[in-house]
Amino acid sequence: MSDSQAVVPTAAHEDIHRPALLHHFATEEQQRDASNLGMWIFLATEVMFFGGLFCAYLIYRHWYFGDFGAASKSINALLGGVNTAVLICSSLTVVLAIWAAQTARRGMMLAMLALTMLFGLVFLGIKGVEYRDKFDENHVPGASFSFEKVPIPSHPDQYANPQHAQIFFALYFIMTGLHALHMVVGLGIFTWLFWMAWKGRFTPEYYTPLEIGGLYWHFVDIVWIYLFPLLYLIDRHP
Amino acid sequence: MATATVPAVEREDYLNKEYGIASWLLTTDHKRIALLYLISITFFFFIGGFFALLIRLELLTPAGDLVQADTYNKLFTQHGQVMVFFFLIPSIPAVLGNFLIPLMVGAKDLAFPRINLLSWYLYIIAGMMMVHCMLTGGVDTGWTFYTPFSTAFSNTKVIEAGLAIFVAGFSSILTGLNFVVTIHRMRAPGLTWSRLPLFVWAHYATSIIQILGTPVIAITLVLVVAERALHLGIFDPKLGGDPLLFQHLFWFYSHPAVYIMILPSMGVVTEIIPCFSRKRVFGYIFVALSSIAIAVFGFLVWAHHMFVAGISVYAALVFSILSYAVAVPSAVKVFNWTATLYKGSIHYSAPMLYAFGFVGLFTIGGLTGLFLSALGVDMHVHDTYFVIAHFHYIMVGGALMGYLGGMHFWWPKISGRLYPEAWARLAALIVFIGFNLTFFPQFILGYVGMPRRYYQYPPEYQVLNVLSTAGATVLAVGYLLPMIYFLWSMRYGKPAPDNPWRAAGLEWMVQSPPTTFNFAEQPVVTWEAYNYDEIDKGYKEEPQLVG
Amino acid sequence: MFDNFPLWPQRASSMAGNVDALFIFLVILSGMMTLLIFVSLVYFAARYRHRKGVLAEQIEGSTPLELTWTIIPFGVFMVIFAWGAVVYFQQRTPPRDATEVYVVGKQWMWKLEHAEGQREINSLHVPVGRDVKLIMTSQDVIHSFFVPDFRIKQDVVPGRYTVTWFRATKAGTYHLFCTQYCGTQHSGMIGSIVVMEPAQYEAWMSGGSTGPLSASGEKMFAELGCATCHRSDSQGRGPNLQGMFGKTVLLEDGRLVTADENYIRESILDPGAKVVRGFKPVMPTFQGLVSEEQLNALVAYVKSLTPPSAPGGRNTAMSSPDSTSGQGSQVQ
Amino acid sequence: MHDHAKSSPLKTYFTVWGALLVGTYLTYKAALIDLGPFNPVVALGIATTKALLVALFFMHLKNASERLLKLVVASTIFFLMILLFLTLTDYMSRPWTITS
Repeated sequence: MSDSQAVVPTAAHEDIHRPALLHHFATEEQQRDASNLGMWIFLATEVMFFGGLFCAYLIYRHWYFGDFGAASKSINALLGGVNTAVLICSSLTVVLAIWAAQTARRGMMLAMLALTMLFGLVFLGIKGVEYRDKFDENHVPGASFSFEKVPIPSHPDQYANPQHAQIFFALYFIMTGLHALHMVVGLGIFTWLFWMAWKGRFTPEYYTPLEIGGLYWHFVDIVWIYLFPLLYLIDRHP
Repeated sequence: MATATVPAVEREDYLNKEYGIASWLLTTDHKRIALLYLISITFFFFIGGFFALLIRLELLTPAGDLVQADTYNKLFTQHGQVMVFFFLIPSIPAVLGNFLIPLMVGAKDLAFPRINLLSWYLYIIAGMMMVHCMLTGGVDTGWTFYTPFSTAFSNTKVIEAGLAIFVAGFSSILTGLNFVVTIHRMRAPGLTWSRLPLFVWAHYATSIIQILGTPVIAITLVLVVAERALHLGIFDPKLGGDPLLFQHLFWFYSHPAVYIMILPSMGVVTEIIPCFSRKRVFGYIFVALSSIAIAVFGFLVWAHHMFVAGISVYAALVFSILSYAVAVPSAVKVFNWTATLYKGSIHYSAPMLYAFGFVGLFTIGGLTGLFLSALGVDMHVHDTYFVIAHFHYIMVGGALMGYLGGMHFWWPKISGRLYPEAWARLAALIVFIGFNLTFFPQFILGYVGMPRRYYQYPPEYQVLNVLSTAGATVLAVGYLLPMIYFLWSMRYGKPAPDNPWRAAGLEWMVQSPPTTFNFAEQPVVTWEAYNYDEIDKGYKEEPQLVG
Repeated sequence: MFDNFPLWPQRASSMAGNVDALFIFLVILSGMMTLLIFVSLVYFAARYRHRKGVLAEQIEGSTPLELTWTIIPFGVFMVIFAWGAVVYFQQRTPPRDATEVYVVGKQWMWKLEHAEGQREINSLHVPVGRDVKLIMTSQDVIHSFFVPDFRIKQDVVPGRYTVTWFRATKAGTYHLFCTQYCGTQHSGMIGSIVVMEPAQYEAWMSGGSTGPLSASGEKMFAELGCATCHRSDSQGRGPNLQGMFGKTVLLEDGRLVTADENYIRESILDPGAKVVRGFKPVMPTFQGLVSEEQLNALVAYVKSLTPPSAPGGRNTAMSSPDSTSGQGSQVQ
Repeated sequence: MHDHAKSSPLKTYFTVWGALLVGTYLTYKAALIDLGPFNPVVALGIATTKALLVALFFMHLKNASERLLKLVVASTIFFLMILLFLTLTDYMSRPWTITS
């Protein structure tokens, strides 16, 4: 296994002023590698966190495929698609912000961070519209849930079982809801990053927080890349 | 006796560097955080132990006479929840691991000291939620939260308990994350993977489970809470959900969680046995890799908790055969520990007695696991006292024995004081006897048919239950003793030399107790792990251990 | 040993010996292993205790030894696995002609109904030597049906049937326990299995029946209007149910399913889920309209429908001439 | 992980961005065609490709100087698959569902 071990600090090291270096690390390199690995491992945790939901989804989609199709068809796939594109654009602005930090383009870095947050807000806005539609249609699981006489896409002569459709919507709301929660957390992180960038904390030598925050943002993007076809596009074909 | 001269002038160390509440509650020193954990898990251990005693007292007679049925149900539920989530899972990793891993790898601290503190605060928040839940009515679902009982039928505080465990889970995840990054990134120069103490290997394996398993129980509990609050149908058969899906997701974490409890204990024992045998550990690489193998295989066996739950016969076969796969590395460890003793120079110091106890009890616990993964026998003993006995042999006989052994072994390093050796040996003996008296009768009780979680039982099971309750009383004494003499030693104990056992490992090369940043200068490792031959040759006089 | 100090459960079913044999094998095996480890620990600890001037002899390890104690245990484990699997298989495959008893668990009692119509609460009367198949479901939480002296246990899950079986070999009264925690009175959800000599059993059976379960099922079948579509010819809007039970059914979407108790149950409660090929999904759901007991009666009725050509009428368990033989006899 | 890859990361970033948008469009279009059992296969195939693109190029996994990060990712996927597939061994081999 290849990892970096601590390096014995030399006198030369000690002389350099290193504002971002925490006391218990020997070098910036070590500190940066540690943060990077820490984030990746945290993302591993996140994968398993969503993994439990994907597992439940898989089982019930297998059992209640027709009902899932009917329920999925009632969600606005266009909005979902647009949201996918919005998140992809935000991922691009994140890498551009990091590139700007690497190449000392402060203005561009600030602009890209702001754009990322803007895309994030647009995503949440569209999500809100979707949720409102579902609320209006009484598709929110619970006491007022109603999914009567909705035909199954592949068997139009059959109606979906409302209970099974409710399981779909429960998974839909929990999965997209947790994803949206991650977006909100991401927006918080990026607000902080923007503030750090504004104060000039990032240099071509030190932009670790930007990288770490970026990893998180991209991960949230990847989750959505799977959620989109799994939730919006079941049994869509005519 | 005098292995090292203890300086007359008090040295600065992590304990006396600063005083005051804030210097503890806002500390990022891994050693102070370890002590914060020590105090908090000890608190929960005695709560859980108190519940256990009430359970045993209730079972003294066949009739339900001491407490109400509902109270009894809450007692065993919260005994399980407190002991599993608030004592055993954090015990060795968060106390000994936290204290020792940076020392063992030659680092000044864990990779993320502030996250380490955050993890303790999450634990405390979760613990307070749990205590609040207990004080305001408690929860009666069994620690397993099986649906649909937990989601639709129990009228106790399931949501609060679920959220408490959810939060505690994140504490555990962050500890594991911190360990993995520390072990990968912070090792001293020269400290290659093949020179790493096996304690560190064991914690690395534990961390893998914490990182990859815990999030699954977290999301499962979110689903249980949502199901209970909103009746979504995901786990409710009345609404088309499958209660077995809950069991799959629950055990995906909760089986590997057993290895979160036992692996660190194995790590402790692997430090103690070479030290008191004055020998290199037998088959270093096999012991190291068996830790990883246990962590990985541990994820493949969860549905052996569901053989009679209604899974398909095919799935039962798959999970039964995989369960035996995880038994192999456990057996390898036991054989290697035993072989390490061969031709050693064995000292019967208190930590070693705990280690002997561990190996013996873990052997019995592990072997009875073979009974439970044999489909035909599990059909009979599943959910009986046989299972209770089996997992207490692993978790109490194994994990807790290792924890106590580790506490004794490293207490001089942690506190800078020596505990009274004679008392410690006595306590080890009492624990061993009390434990066996408590839990061995339960194997028989299980095979003759007494189901678990029974508040009253047919009279023919009484004699075995009385034996068990008697043992529990002895066991309680065995657990109280170390707490008393550890506390006593903090004030009256003899000051500990830096290396009272002449043990190998970087943690013994720093002063006792260590300074805040552990090492004055970056250590460089040029020796193999457990180089007891070199250590003992290095001493001119007869190797003499304290105690 | 003593009445209040049993060391071994009674061996009162055909399965008990099989489970005990494996258990005893495991006790001996693990006893030997425990002994080996304990004796080595004690011997090494005594033989190699610290002596002045004697240093430990360093041994780094031995790969052949490591391989030995990896491979041999693995081999032994595979034997245990295979043996355990065989016993499990026997327990999971009830003999075809077993007498059927429908079990419904609820907080906190067992409701049992014989195919012949006798209903019991918290007790089950069975004759010695007859295969009894239990078709079980729960109307609230998960329970578990456990008879220690028979060595059988099976969780009883709401929303579906689980099945277990036994053949009692000794007259007597045996504990029936619920072993899946189910709430306040979990430990009160106990009952007894009364095993009687066949003659006594016949005497017991002759009283108190309201007619076979399948007959009440037939009545419901008519009352609920099932017969208008499920006709005994090929003209109905629903499939002809005669002789359907146990057959493989081709579904509308091309899947094949076995028409077992769970399939009948699902088809009554969620008719659209698995529609037989050639039929339209026109059947309404009976979810919420039938209780678990009524559902059992309907299932028993559908099962009793043999093809018209077969002589002997309804194949209730009562009329099967020799229900102790068949598949069960191989389990000795 | 510095320098050599730095010649024109912008070009890579924009190419990947374009590919991701095209992938999204293809996912949508493919869902409208009846491919039988291959609909979910295609959808997940495209999603996985997109996820890989993000991980390799945006999250710089491709340039990561060491194999450790790749090992973290691979083992995470491995354990996720264990969760999904071992659960499926039960569900795919039992014919019944839940009805009450």
